[in-house]
Amino acid sequence: MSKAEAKPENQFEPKIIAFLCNWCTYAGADLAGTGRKEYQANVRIIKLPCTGGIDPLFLIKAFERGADGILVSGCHPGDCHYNSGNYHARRRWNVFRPLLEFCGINPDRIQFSWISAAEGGKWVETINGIVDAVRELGPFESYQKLNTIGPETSGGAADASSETG
Amino acid sequence: MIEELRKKAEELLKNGTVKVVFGYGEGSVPERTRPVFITKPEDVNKLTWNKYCVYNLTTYLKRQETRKLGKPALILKGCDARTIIVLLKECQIKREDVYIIGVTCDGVGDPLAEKCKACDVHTPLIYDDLVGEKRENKEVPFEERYAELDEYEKLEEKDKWEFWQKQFEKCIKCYACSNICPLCFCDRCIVEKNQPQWIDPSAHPRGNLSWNVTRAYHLAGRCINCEECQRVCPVDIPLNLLNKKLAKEAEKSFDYRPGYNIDDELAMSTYKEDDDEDFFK
Amino acid sequence: MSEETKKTKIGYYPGCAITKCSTSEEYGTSVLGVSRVIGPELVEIDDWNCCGASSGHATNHKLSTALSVRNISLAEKDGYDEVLAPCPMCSQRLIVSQDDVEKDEKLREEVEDAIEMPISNNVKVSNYLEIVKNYSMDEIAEKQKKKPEGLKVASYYGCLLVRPPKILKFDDPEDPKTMDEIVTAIGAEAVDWEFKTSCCGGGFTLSRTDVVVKLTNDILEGAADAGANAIAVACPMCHANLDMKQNNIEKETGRRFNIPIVYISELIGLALGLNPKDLGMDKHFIDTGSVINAFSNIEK
Amino acid sequence: MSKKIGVFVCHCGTNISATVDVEKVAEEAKKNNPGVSYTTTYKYMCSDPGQKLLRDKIKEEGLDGVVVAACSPKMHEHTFRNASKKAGMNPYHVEISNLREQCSWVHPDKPTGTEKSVDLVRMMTEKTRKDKSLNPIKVPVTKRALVIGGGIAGIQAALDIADAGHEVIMVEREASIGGHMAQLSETFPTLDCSQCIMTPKMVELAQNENITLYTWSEIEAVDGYLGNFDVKIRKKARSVDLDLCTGCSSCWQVCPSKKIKSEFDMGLGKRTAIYIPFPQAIPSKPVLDREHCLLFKDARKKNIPPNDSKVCRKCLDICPIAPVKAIDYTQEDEIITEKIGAIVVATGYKELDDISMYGEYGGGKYKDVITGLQFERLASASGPSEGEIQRPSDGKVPEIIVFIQCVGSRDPAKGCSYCSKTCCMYTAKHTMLYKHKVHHGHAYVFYIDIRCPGKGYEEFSLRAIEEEGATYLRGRVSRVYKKGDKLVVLGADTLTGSVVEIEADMVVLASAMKAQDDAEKFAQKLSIQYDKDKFFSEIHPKLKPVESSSAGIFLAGTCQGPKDIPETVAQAGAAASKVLALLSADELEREPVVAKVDRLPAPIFSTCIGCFYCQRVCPYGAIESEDIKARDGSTIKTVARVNEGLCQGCGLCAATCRSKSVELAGFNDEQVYAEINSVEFN
Repeated sequence: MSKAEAKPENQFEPKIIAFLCNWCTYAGADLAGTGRKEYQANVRIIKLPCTGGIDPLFLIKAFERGADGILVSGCHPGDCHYNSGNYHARRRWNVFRPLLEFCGINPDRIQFSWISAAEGGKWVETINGIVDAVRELGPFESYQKLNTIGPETSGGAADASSETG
Repeated sequence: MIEELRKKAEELLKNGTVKVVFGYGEGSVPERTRPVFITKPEDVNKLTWNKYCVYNLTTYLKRQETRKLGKPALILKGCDARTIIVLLKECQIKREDVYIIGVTCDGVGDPLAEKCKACDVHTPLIYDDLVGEKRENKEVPFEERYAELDEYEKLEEKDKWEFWQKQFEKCIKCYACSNICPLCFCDRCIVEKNQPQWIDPSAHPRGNLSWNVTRAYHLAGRCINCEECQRVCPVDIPLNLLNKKLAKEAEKSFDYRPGYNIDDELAMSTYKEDDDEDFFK
Repeated sequence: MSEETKKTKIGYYPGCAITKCSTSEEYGTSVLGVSRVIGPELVEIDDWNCCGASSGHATNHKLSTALSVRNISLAEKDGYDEVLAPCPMCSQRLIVSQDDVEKDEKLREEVEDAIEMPISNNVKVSNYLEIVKNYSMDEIAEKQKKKPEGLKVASYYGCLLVRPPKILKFDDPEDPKTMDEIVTAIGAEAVDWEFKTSCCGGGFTLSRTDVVVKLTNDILEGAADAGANAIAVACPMCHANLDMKQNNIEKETGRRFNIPIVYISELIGLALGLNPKDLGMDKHFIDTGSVINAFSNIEK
Repeated sequence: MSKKIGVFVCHCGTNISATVDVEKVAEEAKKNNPGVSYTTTYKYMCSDPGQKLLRDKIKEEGLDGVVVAACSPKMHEHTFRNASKKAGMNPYHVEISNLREQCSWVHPDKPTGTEKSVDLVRMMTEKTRKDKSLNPIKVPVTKRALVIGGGIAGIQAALDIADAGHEVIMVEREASIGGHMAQLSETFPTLDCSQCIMTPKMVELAQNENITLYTWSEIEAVDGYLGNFDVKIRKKARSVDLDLCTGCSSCWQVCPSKKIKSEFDMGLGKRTAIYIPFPQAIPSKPVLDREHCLLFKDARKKNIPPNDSKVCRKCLDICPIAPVKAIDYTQEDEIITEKIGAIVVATGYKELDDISMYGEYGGGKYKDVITGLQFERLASASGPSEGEIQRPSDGKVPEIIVFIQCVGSRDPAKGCSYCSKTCCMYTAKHTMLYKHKVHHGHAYVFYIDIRCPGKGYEEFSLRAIEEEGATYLRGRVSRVYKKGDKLVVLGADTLTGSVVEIEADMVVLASAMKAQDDAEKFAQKLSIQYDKDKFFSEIHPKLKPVESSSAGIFLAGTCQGPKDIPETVAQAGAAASKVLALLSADELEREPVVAKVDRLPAPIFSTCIGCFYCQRVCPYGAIESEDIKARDGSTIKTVARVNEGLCQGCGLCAATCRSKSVELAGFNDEQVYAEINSVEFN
């Protein structure tokens, strides 16, 4: 089935940023490609060596920039290339996720998964799942609106890092 | 008790055990106290102790100007003394470099401070000397300790968002919260890092959210609930709610409470293979 | 009531086997008789019911759990934080049920609905050996009036006191020692033997007599070979099998053991100088005279 | 100055270009992006002409950053980085946009795929802008190996490395090398005598000029990293000067303490206080057991130096060496330091000896309930009974013998769920050895499964049953108890559904291989990981079976998990070959993807505040503490520092650091920030 063909007019297309570990989930996404498994095109991948290297600031920044949803995915527990990176990551999300939820951010906008290098199928399901879920929630306007209200700033996030010459 | 404190301070200064005593002195009005730094034995009469001694004096351990005074003795309540355990674990002080005059405490503030309502450290867990009659540190049930959060946790997602936006909107990025916090001891706060600028330093709603969330997150598994950040906030953002929420999650998920046991691994620098992962897909 | 004795007031759960006018009445009588001398004070739980053993837990888990737990909730309502169930079938059922409801939130809710009382896990259920060991060892030494001469006792624990070990957490499940310590404390010799926790055949006493005869024969033989002249028990079921089956064994094998089977509470009672009749020692199949006569007054 | 970035979009034949408009991708890459100074598309970027194109354009256009939009970086990142290097550009300025696996193969709709591709290229362009030049880390290599443990694994590894011409230092904590294999009687499935094949290897090792042997020595500390370890070795006081001693045996013959349980004979035989563990010991020179020696006992009691005690000096008196005797009561532990390039850990196992945890089997209670290794000693011609199977209690030859398998293994109730792997085979061997020695005897074996995964193993097991007449009963034993001088074994035969009762003379527990008692502490000393059963962990169970979690430290033999002799020898050979590969180079090159804690000019020195969370989370022990000193030598502040030799580049430290004072090269803060920031949202 081709999602693209079934796409209704003016359907909201959420932007999802996925933070993946190099060894498991990134390779799993590659495997989905090798297997020509079709999935929705809303995801943009940022590759890091390990989920343990993902600072929660990355996620805040992604929302700030306008992401509608975020996926964090790495090796299954016990399979971490660096032995314990994903365990430490899991600790972080154990406190960070409830904090965001407490501040009124829908937990479905920020999802976590373990996807191994062999789970191309699971990658496809996960992406379709989060895209559908976030599409259901609609654009993350409340956060995106923060960019436009309040006093104008000299160095907005959008151009904070771009060099001009 | 005040006499006992003064005597102790005098003794420590006289015999050279410490160079300075961090304590509480009388404030401009009777309902206030202020921190005092006694360096001469003859000044010990400036020390006082009453229910208005709400501050956590351990914050002066991170400041250059007070550090310069030499080895301190600190007058610490049970809650404040928890900070010491965290600071020791995080290599910010050495045990032999501080002298702790623990005071037993039945609660401070008028009305009683929120932090005192579910206190289980009436007698400090770590001290060199104890002033005041020893109290039993009765365990307070989990639910009771975090009862303050209930009404906020119950809010609808939309209402939560609105509540916090209204709060964060007020933030003027004065950083009093992190200045007063004894555990915000970085030389360069993340908000001061400008290459890249993760957190917008201007008082803009976008950066305000990032700042307040990050400040709280950086205290996860560390905050000892002294409520100082909230007390000093000039625009009355209930910051401690965020800290408390994280403390609750850390305790629920990792069975960890900072500042209770020097032998416990710091929650955010360790893991268990069977840590909760229900939220993983 | 002094502060100290108040502390050691314990809810007493007799259960069907040892309550008044039941088959093993002498166990209950001796337990209560002994406690009147050396404490702790035992007060029968008001309105207690079946513990849910036998047919109960073999057929309906929820029912048996509810039956069990109700007794504990009653005890808590009466203000006890510890309950003695001298019959190990009862103590085991009560403890296992406590464990079941602790581990199964749904079951807990169902049971709470059924018994119409809240369940808390604050009540500790103890068997008789625990109670003696935890509360009365010093008192025994203090109030002992008689001492046995030449009495060699094999302490027989059976299965229910120690199993399942993960839940009961009582003594070493392979080589328990508590009863031996009590036996030694009253001055008898605790023989080292091999069958402390072997099965006596339990509930098969009527349906599979052949099996029970074999099993009890092994136990009696083990005790006899180890030189015991009495076997101490703390379970009505063990007592019944060992005491009653000696005649059957003689018919099958021709060997007559004639070993008296006594409750540990009866032994303590004798040591305290209580009247054997009051301890129910005339109610046994195998004559207990040799045990009674082994005790004589301590010369002071 | 802004970078000049070139974007090369690959068609991958039609793999990409069929569903992605590559021309548009190239065009968009340039649009509104002043940094991109050159774009092109090409049929196959990874082909030789494709790589040439890349090289040429880097030179012609003066590019200092490259984005190749092609297949997964796992395929050709290396290829394109190499090509750039050849063109004189630092290879770490090359980034790959994964258009094939992430777009063209999974999004058949061309506009959709193209739009996403444009995004992906922009993300990588922004990252490339922030790329920094990195240079491979070069680590010099000390060409000397350390082998810890002198059992068959250690001996094999040491010989393999030494034969290739490298120096080897072997450290063995017992008085002799040989390990458990020297204790075995015969070996399965060939039944050849263990000592006959083991002792020549021990001699070979002792005579190898490349090998330095330290027996009665232990590892005190291991510092440093791959290629450059500093190893402290504690040479325990032996009370015997190995250079002087000739091993003449006079001393242990006169020693009056003759009733000490022999460890080598698993407590079944006796030894003296000054002793060699077994006749073929290497070195065949004694050690004085100070715990049991009368002289030392007396000295301890009186609290005087041992040399002042006069209770017994027989060994010293009889020592024929002159003018200086070989025995020295005043000897003390000595710590030596060796520089080492690579380490083989071959510390072996310990047999489950606390069989009292199996009270139901009479373990620890009855003398005639023994362990597998004890049976080995009974069956060994050099053992305490000279090879005759005798009951320890009364020396009677057992006529009925019961073997119980899976003792301390496959038993989650006792906290040991793993299979000890060798017990099925050694029990089959035991039944045969028994049958060969006691012809009229009968052996019973209680088993859960018979596991024979090895060449000739299945046949060997069947031989035990079919030819040698052992009765195998599938079921567990519930109890062993004493009846007269017999041991009654109660068990179940689950295949016939019946209860079995055997009156045996002796019971042998097939006790499991366990990790050494101090495995945990030892692992921490070496910063290697261990599993739930305290066996050391290999870094990948399939593809890196001899590598520990620390680079340069390899595992051999049963310290990594239960295994038999052939498997141990094979693993030792594998570990040796890994060591040889390391020692073959003068310098090691490592990917520069490592973390770094910032350093700044005074008075800040570093933004690191020294909370050492990074040290706590680092899986490799790569974070050290550094004192920043003032001129007068006083410490200004203590901060973290990354040891590049140990860092594996996971970035855990960077994400843990609250002040972001640690960054990971190749994935530094600015790079990640640029990537996040460059995602275009509408």
